[in-house]
Amino acid sequence: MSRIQTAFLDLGLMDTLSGKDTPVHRLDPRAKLLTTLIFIITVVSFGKYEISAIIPFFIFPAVMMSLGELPFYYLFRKILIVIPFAFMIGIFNPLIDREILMRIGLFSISGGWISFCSIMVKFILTAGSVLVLIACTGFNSVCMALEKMGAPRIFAVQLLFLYRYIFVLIVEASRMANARALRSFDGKGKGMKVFGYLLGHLLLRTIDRAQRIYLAMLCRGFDGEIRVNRHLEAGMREVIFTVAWSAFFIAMRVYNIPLIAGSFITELIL
Amino acid sequence: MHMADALISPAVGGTMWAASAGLIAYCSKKVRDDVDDIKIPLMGVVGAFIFASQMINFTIPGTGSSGHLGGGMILAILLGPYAAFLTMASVLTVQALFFADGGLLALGCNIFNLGFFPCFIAYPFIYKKIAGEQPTQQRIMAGALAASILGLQMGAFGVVLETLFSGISELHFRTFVLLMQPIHLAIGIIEGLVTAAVVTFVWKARPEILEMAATAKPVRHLSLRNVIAGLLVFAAITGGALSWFASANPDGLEWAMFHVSGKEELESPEKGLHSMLGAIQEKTAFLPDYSFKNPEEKEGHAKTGEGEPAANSGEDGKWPTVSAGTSVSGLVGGALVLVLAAFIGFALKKRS
Amino acid sequence: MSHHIVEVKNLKYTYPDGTCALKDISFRITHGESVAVVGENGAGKSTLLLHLNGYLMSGNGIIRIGDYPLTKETVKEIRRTVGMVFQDPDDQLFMPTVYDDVAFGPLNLSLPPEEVDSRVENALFTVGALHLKSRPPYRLSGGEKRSVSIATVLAMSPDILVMDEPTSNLDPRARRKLIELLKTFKHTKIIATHDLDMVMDLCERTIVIHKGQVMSDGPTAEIFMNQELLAESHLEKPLRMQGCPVCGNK
Amino acid sequence: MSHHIVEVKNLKYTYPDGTCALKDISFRITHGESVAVVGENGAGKSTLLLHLNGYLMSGNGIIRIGDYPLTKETVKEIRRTVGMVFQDPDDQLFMPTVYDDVAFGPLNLSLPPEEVDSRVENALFTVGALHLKSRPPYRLSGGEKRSVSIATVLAMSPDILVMDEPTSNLDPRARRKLIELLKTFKHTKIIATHDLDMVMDLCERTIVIHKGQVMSDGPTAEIFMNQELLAESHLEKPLRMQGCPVCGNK
Ligand SMILES: Nc1ncnc2c1ncn2[C@@H]1O[C@H](COP(=O)(O)OP(=O)(O)OP(=O)(O)O)[C@@H](O)[C@H]1O
Ligand SMILES: Nc1ncnc2c1ncn2[C@@H]1O[C@H](COP(=O)(O)OP(=O)(O)OP(=O)(O)O)[C@@H](O)[C@H]1O
Ligand SMILES: [Mg+2]
Ligand SMILES: [Mg+2]
Repeated sequence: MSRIQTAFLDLGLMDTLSGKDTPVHRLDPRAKLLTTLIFIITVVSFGKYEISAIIPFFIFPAVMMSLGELPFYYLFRKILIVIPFAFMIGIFNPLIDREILMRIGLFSISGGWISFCSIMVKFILTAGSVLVLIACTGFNSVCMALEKMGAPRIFAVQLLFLYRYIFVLIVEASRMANARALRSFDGKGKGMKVFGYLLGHLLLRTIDRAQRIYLAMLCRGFDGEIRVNRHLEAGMREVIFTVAWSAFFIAMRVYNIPLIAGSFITELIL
Repeated sequence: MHMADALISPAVGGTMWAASAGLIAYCSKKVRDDVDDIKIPLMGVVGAFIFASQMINFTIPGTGSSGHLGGGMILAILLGPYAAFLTMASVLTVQALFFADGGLLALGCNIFNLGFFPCFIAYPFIYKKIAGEQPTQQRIMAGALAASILGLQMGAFGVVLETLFSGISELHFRTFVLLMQPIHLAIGIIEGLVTAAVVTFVWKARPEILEMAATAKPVRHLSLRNVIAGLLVFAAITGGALSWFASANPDGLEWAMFHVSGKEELESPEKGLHSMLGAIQEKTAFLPDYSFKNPEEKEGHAKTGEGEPAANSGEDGKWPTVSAGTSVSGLVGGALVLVLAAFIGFALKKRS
Repeated sequence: MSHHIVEVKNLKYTYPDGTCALKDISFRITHGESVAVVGENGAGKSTLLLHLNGYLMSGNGIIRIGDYPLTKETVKEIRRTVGMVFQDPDDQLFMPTVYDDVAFGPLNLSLPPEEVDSRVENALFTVGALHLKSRPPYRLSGGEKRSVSIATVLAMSPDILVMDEPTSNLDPRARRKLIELLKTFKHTKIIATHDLDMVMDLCERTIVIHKGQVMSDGPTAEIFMNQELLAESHLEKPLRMQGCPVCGNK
Repeated sequence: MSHHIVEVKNLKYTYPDGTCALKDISFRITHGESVAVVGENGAGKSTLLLHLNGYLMSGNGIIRIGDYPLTKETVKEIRRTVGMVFQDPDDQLFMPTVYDDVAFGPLNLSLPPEEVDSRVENALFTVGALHLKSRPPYRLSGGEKRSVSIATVLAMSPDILVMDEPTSNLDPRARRKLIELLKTFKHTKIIATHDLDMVMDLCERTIVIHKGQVMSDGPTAEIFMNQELLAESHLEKPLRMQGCPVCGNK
């Protein structure tokens, strides 16, 4: 299965997930967007040697995932696909920062390993929360939310167009890639030059398409302004959702609950 | 080279968000004022094109590995800088949201690195200058190549600075630069060649498409002076944010210096190192005042910070007890909470 | 009242690159007529249709829609009167959901929200696609997309429907359903197509275009009986008139 | 010699997103046969064709082309044997000139330059497009593009021709020319299409696919007489068999 098909399926599946009807899906997109942003900022604000204090933050994606009926393994696999960059940067930490910060029995653990783990945990949390956001909100709603929250309309509209035509163009592009693959042998014919021609053709077709779309818009009275007959309604539910989660995040940021709980337990045992 | 949320600090992320949001607002206004309505569908569809094209690979000669089109430069050539910047921003937004490729907070950094440099520096001052008013195939080739390489070099440098200022990675400035720039030189050359190939193809097939972009009026308005002024304003904002950040953490600037200049030079005075290591903890704290943090936790961290050089000199008697205690508690508690989180998720699922 | 009259007189058009697409086109279509525009690939059909809503304008020739000649001043008014359905529904469905898409036109007319809403519902009901309201267009099948794209145009309550190859890429049942749907419309219809069997079902009149000129204009049945004319303009009798190869009927 | 046999046994395919496109497909096509694959939109025709040249591979089911089962090892050999023509010629023509495009495949086979040259000339001559040699493909008409896209496949001298909806978007004459052209080929032909009239002219055998399964497989004439079968799979009798609406023949 080629990469392009996989990407298409990914988009399609995320889009399907966002079409579900669960309490989480029904929330106003602005509430979810804002909460996710606060979530990410609090997670990222933790010190680089902190791991245990971050753990309670897993509760948020876990709750969203189960209430939104999202498939855990699928989202987790998606995170694994993009982890390499963070891994590559993070893996230098254990090499450089060899100062021993912690000993458990015979094992001594350097600061580098701790900060590396911290990066990975943060990565999983932040990347995961974004995927959860899209899977339980949908891209179009996120765009609407962005616009309502002050993003320039032209930018939001542009995002909508982009998203809409990804579905069309990926099919076109994959057919072209397919046609090329069937007449290429031993890796011949897949070089940069042919790639340039291929993209050039695709681009010409794309521009022609843009012209036709513009015409279709003109025919329906387009005057440079895109209007949408839709209003988002944020009620008490949304306010409670946002405020409660934010309070939770900040509380978790201030108090290291695992540490408190852990010392309580270890004290009990010892 | 998409930055991830996990690698940046809130201050850096926030600053770059502000910068990118400002640029988006500015470009939106510019595109709005442009009489040419067709730009609206064109931007969206060409953005989708960039996205789709990134999914097709080609074989990089002699290596067997494969590459794809990055986008910023070709967008600038096709759409002009303002529309191209907006389009690049949307492409990156979709990538961030759907493929978790670059996070939500890091989006500002990515838009700036991959959008600003190619559209507002490399395109007007490199590509336009080389390709000129009456482009030839050679000029387009040279211009696209030079502009792509430069754009990516600046973008890569942006990644380096943002990472260092965030202080999450231990990489030294020099190592990091030596790592990033050559890799992105290679990527830039390939990107440049592909961009040139596509642009010359379009130029030969339908020259009017490129003329449309080249003669669109916004390009002329983009003077070096404006760009420099913009950069200065941005630097002032960044500086402001960072100094706010530094003043809340007295050692912050010192710490930044330490990171940028590499460890060795500042290592000699033991005191300096201590305070710096201590500062690292505070630096990355969300709320800059200690009182917000659990005193016990702070205690533990501060101790480890101080204890470290002591360990080197052989007196490792005191700290492990305290630290191990807290660490073990942390681990036990962490595991507990993790189980709890999983349980909550599971229970909710069962019910619904 | 001559509201739904379409009149084209001595229309010429040359593309900026020098291709002369229309040489001299004249015809007059009256209220409620259903007219097919046929001709070989590259004959100029699409170019002609693009003139009818003022997307292309040339100094040469006159176009009248209803009471007005088509000029820079009247073009906005005329675009409300003439609804255009494109060959590829993907070009026409550009908004995030079917509802938004159908509402796009009425909103641009600055109608009040309730009016927009009722128009959207009506248009979708007419084409039998009300249940698709909140679906994104990329999730629709070919036939569904086609119906919705017609609804987007109907919501503008045009007096004249212009369609460019509406049956391409549909499977036989979807094609049949579309033809039945179009039969129920009382609008003036102008359809450019290669599907001559559909022409027989839908249009009483046919205009044959050949190399940018009107080669013939008359009742559909007559034109399809004229073997020479068809041959010259790269056409064939509709398949149903070609006789069944199994039973040998002619 | 069983060189041009195509055998599919219990083929199943589910797209990674869970869409079950092929449920259980089995058939056997022998040398020189010309077979139509028909069925409604989304029935699984294109998915099936993509299996025949190994673009899609699933662990489930067996495909044999000629003497070999299709596996990772034989796929390269098999792609030379099976030539695929896409629905939209624009997907297939991506080089700067027609010549380059037709030469693309043979060059990738590392043939000597003279051999490539003669193959290109031959293929273009066969489809009657030799005069287009040095034209860029994006400047061609729809019918011309189609001929060239067939030439690109012929230049690989395949033994089996696989085509996905070859007649879409052609004007009647271009369609007729294509049918005549395909009639002259002695290759094994597998054609997925909605154009049932072309099926009558070209294919002695038809496979009806419905929701990923073979619903019927037999002589074309028989299948088109089976009204129930057609209705269930969203098909109709070929137009020519539907009787002439003018003279009322049935
Ligand atoms: N944008 C354009 N620039 C230059 N020439 C064009 C353009 N569009 C069409 N033409 C040319 O104008 C002529 C008429 O084209 P048109 O698209 O109107 O034909 P058509 O009758 O619609 O054909 P088809 O049946 O293939 O749709 C053709 O020769 C075509 O090549
Ligand atoms: N890349 C894909 N990912 C997921 N599902 C797909 C993909 N391609 C096709 N499908 C689904 O598989 C089924 C079969 O599709 P296929 O394209 O084979 O149908 P088809 O018979 O060729 O239809 P058409 O007549 O419209 O060309 C459909 O339900 C379709 O939605
Ligand atoms: Mg046309
Ligand atoms: Mg198909």
